[in-house]
Amino acid sequence: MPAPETVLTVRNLTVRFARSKIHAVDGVSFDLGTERLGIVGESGSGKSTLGRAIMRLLPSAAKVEADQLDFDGAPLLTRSEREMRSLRGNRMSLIMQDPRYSLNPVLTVGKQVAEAALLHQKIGKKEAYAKAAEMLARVRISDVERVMELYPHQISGGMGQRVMIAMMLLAKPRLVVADEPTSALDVSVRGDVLELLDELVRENNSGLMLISHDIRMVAAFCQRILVMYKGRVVETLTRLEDAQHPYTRGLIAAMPDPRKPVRRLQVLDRPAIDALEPRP
Amino acid sequence: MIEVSNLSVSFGSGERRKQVVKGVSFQVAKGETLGIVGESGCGKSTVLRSLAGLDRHWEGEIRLNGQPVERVRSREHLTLAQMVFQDPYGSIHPRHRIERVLAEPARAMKTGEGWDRVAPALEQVGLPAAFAERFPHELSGGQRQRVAIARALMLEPEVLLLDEPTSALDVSVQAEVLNLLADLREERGLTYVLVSHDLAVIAHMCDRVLVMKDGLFVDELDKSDLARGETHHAYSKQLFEASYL
Amino acid sequence: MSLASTSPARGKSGLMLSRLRRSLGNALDKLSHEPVGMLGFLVLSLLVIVAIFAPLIAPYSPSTQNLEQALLPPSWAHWAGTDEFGRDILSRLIYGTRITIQTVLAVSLIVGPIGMLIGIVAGFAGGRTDAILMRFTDIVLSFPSLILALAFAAAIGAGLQTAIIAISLTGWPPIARLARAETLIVRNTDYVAAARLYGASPLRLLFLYIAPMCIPSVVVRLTLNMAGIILTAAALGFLGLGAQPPAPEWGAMISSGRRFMLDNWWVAVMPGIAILLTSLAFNLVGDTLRDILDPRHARS
Amino acid sequence: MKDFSLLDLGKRFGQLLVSLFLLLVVTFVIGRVLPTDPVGAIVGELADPATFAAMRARLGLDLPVYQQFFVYLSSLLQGDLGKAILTGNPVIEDLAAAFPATLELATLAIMLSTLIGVPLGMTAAFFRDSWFDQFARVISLVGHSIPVFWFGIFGLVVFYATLAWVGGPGRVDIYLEGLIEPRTGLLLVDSLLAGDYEVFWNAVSHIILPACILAYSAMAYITRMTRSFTLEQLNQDYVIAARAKGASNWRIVTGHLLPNIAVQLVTVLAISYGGLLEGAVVTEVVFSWPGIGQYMTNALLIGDMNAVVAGTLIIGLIFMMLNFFSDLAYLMLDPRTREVTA
Amino acid sequence: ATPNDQLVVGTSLAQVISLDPQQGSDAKTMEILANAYDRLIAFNPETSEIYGQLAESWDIDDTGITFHLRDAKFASGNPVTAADAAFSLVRLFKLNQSAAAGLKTFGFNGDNAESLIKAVDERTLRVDFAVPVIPEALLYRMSNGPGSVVDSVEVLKHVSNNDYGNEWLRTNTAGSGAFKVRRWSPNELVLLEATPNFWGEKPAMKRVLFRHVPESQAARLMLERGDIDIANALTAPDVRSFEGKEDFVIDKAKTGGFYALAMNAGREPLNNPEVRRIIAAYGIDYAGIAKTIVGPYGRARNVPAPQDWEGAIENPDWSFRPEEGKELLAKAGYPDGFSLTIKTIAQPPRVDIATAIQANLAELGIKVDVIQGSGAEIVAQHRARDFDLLMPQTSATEPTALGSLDNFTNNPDNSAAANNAGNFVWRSDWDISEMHALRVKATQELDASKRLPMVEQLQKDFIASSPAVFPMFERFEPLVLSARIHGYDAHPWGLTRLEAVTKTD
Ligand SMILES: Nc1ncnc2c1ncn2[C@@H]1O[C@H](COP(=O)(O)OP(=O)(O)OP(=O)(O)O)[C@@H](O)[C@H]1O
Ligand SMILES: Nc1ncnc2c1ncn2[C@@H]1O[C@H](COP(=O)(O)OP(=O)(O)OP(=O)(O)O)[C@@H](O)[C@H]1O
Ligand SMILES: [Mg+2]
Ligand SMILES: [Mg+2]
Ligand code: NI
Repeated sequence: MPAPETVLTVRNLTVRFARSKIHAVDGVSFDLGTERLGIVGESGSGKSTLGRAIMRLLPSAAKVEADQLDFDGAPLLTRSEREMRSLRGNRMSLIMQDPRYSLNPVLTVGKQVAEAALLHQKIGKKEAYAKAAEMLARVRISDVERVMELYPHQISGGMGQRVMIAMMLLAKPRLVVADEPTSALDVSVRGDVLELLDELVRENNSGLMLISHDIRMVAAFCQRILVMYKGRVVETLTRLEDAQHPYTRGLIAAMPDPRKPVRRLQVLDRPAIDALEPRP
Repeated sequence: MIEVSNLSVSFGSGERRKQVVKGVSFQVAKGETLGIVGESGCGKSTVLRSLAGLDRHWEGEIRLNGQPVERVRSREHLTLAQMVFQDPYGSIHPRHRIERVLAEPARAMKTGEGWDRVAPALEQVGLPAAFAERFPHELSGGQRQRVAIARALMLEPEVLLLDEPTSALDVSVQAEVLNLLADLREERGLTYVLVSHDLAVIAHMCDRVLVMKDGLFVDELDKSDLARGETHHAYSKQLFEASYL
Repeated sequence: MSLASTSPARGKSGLMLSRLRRSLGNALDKLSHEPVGMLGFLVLSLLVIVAIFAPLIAPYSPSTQNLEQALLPPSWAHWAGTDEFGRDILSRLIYGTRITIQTVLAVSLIVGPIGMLIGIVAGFAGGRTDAILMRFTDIVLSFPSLILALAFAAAIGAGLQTAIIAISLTGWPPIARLARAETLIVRNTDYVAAARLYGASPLRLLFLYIAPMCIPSVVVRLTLNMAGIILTAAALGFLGLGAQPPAPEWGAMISSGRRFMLDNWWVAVMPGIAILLTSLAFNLVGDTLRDILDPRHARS
Repeated sequence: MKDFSLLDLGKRFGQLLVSLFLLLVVTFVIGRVLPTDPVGAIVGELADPATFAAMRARLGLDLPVYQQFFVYLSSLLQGDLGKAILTGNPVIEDLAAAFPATLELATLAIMLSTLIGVPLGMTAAFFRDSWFDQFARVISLVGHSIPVFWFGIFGLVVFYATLAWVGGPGRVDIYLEGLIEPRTGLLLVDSLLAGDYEVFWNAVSHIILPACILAYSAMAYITRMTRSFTLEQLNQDYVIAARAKGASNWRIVTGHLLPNIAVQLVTVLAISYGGLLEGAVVTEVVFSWPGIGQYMTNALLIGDMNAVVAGTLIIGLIFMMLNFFSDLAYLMLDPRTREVTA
Repeated sequence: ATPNDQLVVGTSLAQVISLDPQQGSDAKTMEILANAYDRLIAFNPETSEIYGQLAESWDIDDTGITFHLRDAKFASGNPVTAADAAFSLVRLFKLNQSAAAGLKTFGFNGDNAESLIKAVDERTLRVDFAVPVIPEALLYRMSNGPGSVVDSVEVLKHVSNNDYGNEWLRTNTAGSGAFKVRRWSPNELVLLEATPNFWGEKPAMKRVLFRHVPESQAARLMLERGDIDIANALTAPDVRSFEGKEDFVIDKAKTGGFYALAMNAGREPLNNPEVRRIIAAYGIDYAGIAKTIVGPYGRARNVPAPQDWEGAIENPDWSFRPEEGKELLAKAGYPDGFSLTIKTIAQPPRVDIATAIQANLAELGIKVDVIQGSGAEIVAQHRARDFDLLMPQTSATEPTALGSLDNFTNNPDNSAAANNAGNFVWRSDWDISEMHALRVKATQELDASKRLPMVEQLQKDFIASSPAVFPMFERFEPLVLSARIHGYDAHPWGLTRLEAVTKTD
C-alpha cells in the first residue's frame, strides 16, 4: 500500500513561551512529503522549537497553537500524551545535535538502542538486543558486539551520532526531525553521517526535516529549504541561487567562501530586514 | 615573530601519559596570519596554549619576537602574545562589568590605572562606550567576543592567538568578528595564529595554513593552494572535500 | 565624547549606589515572581523589624518574673501565655528575635568567610595544600559536632558566645567544600586563563575572580544553614549549654518549656512556632535564592 | 567530575589513616586540656584532695599531656582503647553496647527517609513549581525546622500514650529487657537470630517512632538534594532523547534519571547517614535510647575522656569510611570514572 | 503493662558510675545497691528506729559497739562472717573516697580503722570509738550505703594494685542482699535478679529493673501507660500531674538534705557579712519559689536542720523584701548594687531556682549571671572556691538535727593550705571556728538533755552569723508509684528495700 504523499501538514503554527511576549515560532506553515526539507536560520530563530513542537516535546510552559498540525493525515495536537508516546520513536523520531549530551551517560549503547525496540515492539529483551545489533550494523558500526557494551563517553562523536541515528530510526519512522545532527561533529565525519541519514530515510520512504544553521550544507543536501528569521518562515527555496529575501542573501554572503575570496565579509543589515518583516 | 621548534606536549603521567603534540616546528612572520586546522582533539588548542604560556609542561623551544621564553612566563613575555578564546560566554568573568573586564589587564600588570582606557578600547572594537557599565550577560555573543578581543589588545601585544574565535557564533555574527579582526590586523600590523576547524574561515583569514592530525602537521597550504583547493596530503584532501560539499 | 554614563559629576560612589540599588531591585523583582520565596522574605523582614523595635513592641519586660502568674494559658493579657516564672511568653519571643538574629548573623559571618577562604585556597592551590586543607576539613567534619560544642562549652563556660563559637567551629567545613568545588570549576574557566595571561597574581585571581563566583552559592548555603543554626542552638539549650537564663533564647525557651508540654502546651509550642516559622522562612529564602542565583539551577 | 582509579583510592586510604591519627591527636588534646575533671565523678565530691591525687595518679592523669598521649597511643596500637574512666568498663565494650543501638536506629531512619525523600524529591522536580512541588518543599522543610525533642515528645503523646500504636521509650518493653543475649548488638537482628518473635515485634514497635522522627528530620536534605539533582538532569538532552524515543515518565525516572543521580545521591545519603550515626543525642534522650550520642554526651559531661576519645575515633572512622565508600560508589556507579576501554 | 513478678523503676542513671558501695555516694547508686548489699543495721523510714539487718543484735558500751551477726549467705554462697563486715568497713576508710566522709567525722581513718574495727569471732564484730561520739549517731551513719558488707572472699580474688578490689567491684556486686546485679549498662538499665541465697523472706519480685529514662515527660507517659511501675526522676510539674489520680500514689522521701546557696565569703562583696545577710534574709523569695518551682521537691527552710526533726528550731523570718533590702544595701555601701555570678548544675529544679534568684536579686540591684555546667565542672569549681554564688545540694548522714548541721557548721581549718575541699563551709571560705568548736562539743556530748540546748544554740548562732552557705529548701525526693505496687516504703536516703514489695493487677 503506498503511503500518502504528505507526511506532515503544518498550518499557522505558533509557539509562545510563558512569560515571554515574543512568539518563538510565529505562524509557520508548510507541507512535508517523503522528501528532505531543510530548515535554516540563525540561532534563536525558532528552528528547534518548531521541531520539538511537531514532536510535542516542548515543556509545559510552551503554548502551541496551530490551525492545522496533521501527521499522516491525522491531527497531532489533540492527541493524548499516551498516544503521542506510541508515536514517538516509532512513527516519528527526533535526532539531536550532540551525542555527548543526548545519550544517557550511564547506560550502555546497546541498552539504549534496544530500549527503542522494547518500547514499541512487543518483543523480549533478547530480541530487542538482536534488533539493536542489526540496526547498529546498518549504520555501519563495525564490531557491533563490543560497541554495544560501551558507554557513550567511550565512543567517538561520529560513532555516537550513528548510535543516535540507529536508535531513532530503528522503528522505520515516517517522519524524521533531525535537529542539527552534525553540528557537533568534525567536518571529516559530517559527510558520512549525512549520507547515512539520507540512505535510511530514502529506504523507509520517510519525510526528513533537517534543521541546521549551515545554509550551504542544507542546500547541498535537501530538496527544499525553509529559511526562518525570528520565528517566521521568510522564504522557501529549492536552490540557493534563487534567494530573494535580504536575510537569506545576507546569510549567504556572510559565509566566507575560499573559492571566492573577499577582503571583507558582508554583514547583515538587520534594521533593513526587520523593516521588511514587521512583527505583529 | 614566532619561532617554534620541536614542540611537544604530553598530559598525564605513568601509564596514562599521552603525547598530544608530537614535536612540531613552525615559524610565523611578523604581520602574517597562520591558520591551523584539524579535527577535534588533534592538539590545536594545546599548541596555542603553549604559545600563550598557559600550558607549562611543553618541551622544545619557543621564541617570541626573537627572545626564547620560559615555561613560566615573565610579565614582559606575557605581553608579547595574548589569546582570544573560543567561547565568548566562558572567557569573560560573568560578575565583572565590562569596564572592569577591560581595565583588569592594565591593573593586573600594574601599568597604570586602566579605567580611562576602557572607552577608547570599546570604541576600537566598534562598541558604544555605554557598554562599559553592562554585565556580560547583557551582551550578545558577538558583542562579547568583541570585548574579549578588546581585552586581549589592552596590553598591546604584537601577537594574537585566536582559538576558534567564531565557532560559537552565528554566521552573520561571525562575519562581523572576522571583519573586525581583519581591520585590526591592518591597523596595528598584528600577527595572528588562528585555530579553527572551519576551513572556510581559515581560508578567508589566513596567508598560510597548517593541517594538523594527531599532534603532527601533515600539510601546509598557502593562499593560492586554498583558492585552487589544492592539497598535498590525503588527510587535507579529505578535509577539503568534506568542507566544500 | 558622548560618555553620558561615566560623567565624572556623578562620582564613583553615587554610581555604585545606583548600581547597588539596581541589582537589589533586580533580585527583588525576581523574588517577587516566587510567591513562596517572597513569603519567606517577608517573614524575615518582619523578624528584623521586630528585633529592632522589640522594646516598643513587647507588651511586657522579658525577664520580670511574677511567680503568682506562672503558666497562664494564652489570653488577651498574655497572647502567648506565661511561662513557669510568670513571664510573658510573647514578650520573650519578641526579645528573643534579637538573640536569634544575632546568633545567626554571627555564625554566618564567622563561618562564611572562613569556609570560603579555606575552600578557595584549597581548590585554587591544588596539590599538597589542597590535600592538607581538605584533610583538615575532613577531620573537623568527622568530629561529632555536638561533642565539639560541648567540649568547647566545658572549656570556656556555657553561654551565647560559646554557642556561637561552637556552632561556627563545626559549621565551616561544608562551606569550605562547597567553595572548593566551585573553585575547581572556576579555576579552569577561560576567563581565569585569560587573567593568567595578562599576569594577574594568584591573590588577585583568588579574590577578584574566584571568590565572587563562589559567593552566591555560599550565600545560599549560609541561608539554608541558618535554620540549622537555630536548631543547633536549641539543641545546645536542651543540654543547658546555650544562652544562659534569663536570656529569652528560643531554643532555651523551648527546651525548658518541654518540661511542661503535656500540661501547659503553650510554653513549648509558642517558641516552637517561632523557630519553625523563622527557619522555614530562612529555608524558603535560601531555596529560592538558589533557584534565582545559581546559574546551574536556572530556570529553563 | 571526579576521576578515580584504584591507585587514587589507595592514596585516599593512606590519607584516611593520616586523618584518623590527626583526629586522635586533636580529640586527645581537647580532652586532656579540658577543665572537666573525671576524678571528681569517681571519688565523689566529698573526698579529700589526697584521695583525688591518688586516684588521678592511678588513672595516669598526673603525667604531662604528651606522655599520656604516648601511653594511650601505645595501648591503642595494641588494639586497646582503654577503660572508661566513668564505669571502669573497657571502652570498647561500652561502645559495642552503645553503637549498635545507634546503628540500628540510624539505619532504619536513613532507609525510611530515602524511601520517602527520594521519590518525593524526584516527583517535585518533575512537577516543578506545581502545588505538589511547593507542598513537598514545605513538608520536608517543616521536618528540618522543628527541634527533634519537640517532635519526639509530641510523637510519644500521640502515638504512644494516646493511640498506643507504638512502644514507648527504650529499645523494648522493659520486662523483655535482657532476655536476648547480644550477638550483633542489633536487637532486631539478635531477636530474629534467637527466633524470639515476641521480642522482635516488640523491638520493632519501639524503634519505629524514633526512626520515623529522625527520618523526617533527615528527609528535608535528601528531598531537596534529590530535587535539585533531578532538575539538573531534566535539563539534559538525553531526557528529551528518551522522551523522543517514546519512553514514559516512569521509565524515564527509573531507567534514565535514577541511574544518573544515583551517584550524587549516594554521597548525600552517606552524609546524612554519617550525621545520624554520630548519634542524635537529643532523640536518644527523649526516647531513652542507649545510643552512642547519649553515651558520649554523658562521658563528656563527666569528663571521661577515654570514652570520648574512643567514641570520637569510632565516629570519625565511620565518617571517613562513608566518605571513602561514597568515592568507591562513584567508581562503581558512574561508568565515566572507570578506565576508558575504547 | 509490666508482669506481676517484675518491678520496673524509671529513673535517671546518669550519675551511676560505680557499683562499689564503698566508693561513690551517689543516691541513685545507693538505691540500687541497697538491694544487692546488706548493712549491719538499718533504720525504719517511718520511725527512724534502728533495726538489725545483718546484725541480729548489738551491745553499746563506753568504748565501742559489739555486733552479733545473723546466719546469712552472700549471693556467691559464701557465709557472711564478722571478718567480711570488718573487711568492708576497713575497706571504706582505706579507699577513703566520698563514701567515707560521713564516718570520718567520727575520727576513723585509714590508719586507725584496722585497729578499731575487728572481727572477734566468726559472728562477732567489735567497733571501737576513735573519739567520744554519740553511739546512736554512729549507728545511723553505719546504716548508710557505705556500711554495706561485701563478700571479702570474692573481692580479695580480684584485688589488683592494692585497690581493695575497687576496680572489680565498680562493675560487679558481691553482697548478701535479696537481689544481685545481673546487668548494668551505663545510661541504659540496671537489672537486678532475686538470689536464691538470700537469708530473709523470698522476694515476690523475680527481677527489678532500673531503667534510664532521662526525659521526665517520657517517664510520665510510660508510667501512665503502665510500662513502668515507679518513676522517681520526674520534674515537679510531672509529679503534680499525678495528683488526685486513682491509679497512682505520690510519695515523698524527706531526704533530710537541702538545696543550699553557697556564697564565696572570700570574695568582694560577699566577704561583708551584712551583704550576705541582706541577700539571705531579704533577697530571695523562698515562699514563691517553693510554691511554683520546687513544689514536691521540697519546702522553704533556712535552718540547717529539717523542720520535723527533733531539736530543730523555727525558721527565721527571712523573706523577699526587695525595697528594704535595697535600702540596707545602700547603707552597707552599695547604693548601685553589684554584679555576681551564680553557678549551678544544669538540672531542674536547680536551674530554675537559680533563675528565680537571679530575678529576685535583680530587684535589689544585684545583677546576677547564671552559669550552668555539668556536675563535674560545677563541683570542681566549688571545690576550688571558684565562684560567687553556687547552688549545691546536701544530703543527710543521720536523721538528727545535729547530724544535718554537719554540712553547715563544720570547718576545722579555713586556711587555703588546709585544702579541705570535701567540706562545704571551707569551700565558701567561711571561717567559723567558734561554731565549729560548739558543734564538736555537741557531737561528743552523750547526754541528750544537755546536747539538745547546744544543738538549738548552734542553729541560732548559725542564723545570726550571716552564713556564707545556708539552706534554702529542704530537699524531698518525690516519686510516683503505680497503685499496683504494695509494700514500697520510700527510704529518705533512697535505701528502699524491695524484698517486701508485691504487685497486684
Ligand atoms: N523553554 C523555553 N522557555 C522560554 N523560551 C524558550 C525556551 N526554549 C526556547 N525559547 C526561546 O525560543 C526562541 C527559539 O529558540 P530555538 O531553540 O527554537 O532556536 P533555534 O533556532 O533552535 O536556535 P539554535 O540555532 O541556537 O539552536 C529563542 O528566543 C529562545 O530563547
Ligand atoms: N589538561 C589536559 N589533561 C589531559 N589531557 C588533555 C588536557 N588538555 C587537552 N588534553 C588532550 O589533548 C588532546 C588535544 O587537545 P586540544 O584541546 O589541543 O585539541 P583541539 O585540537 O583543540 O580540539 P578541539 O577542536 O576539540 O578544540 C585531546 O585528546 C585532549 O583530550
Ligand atoms: Mg536549536
Ligand atoms: Mg580546541
Ligand atoms: Ni546542584
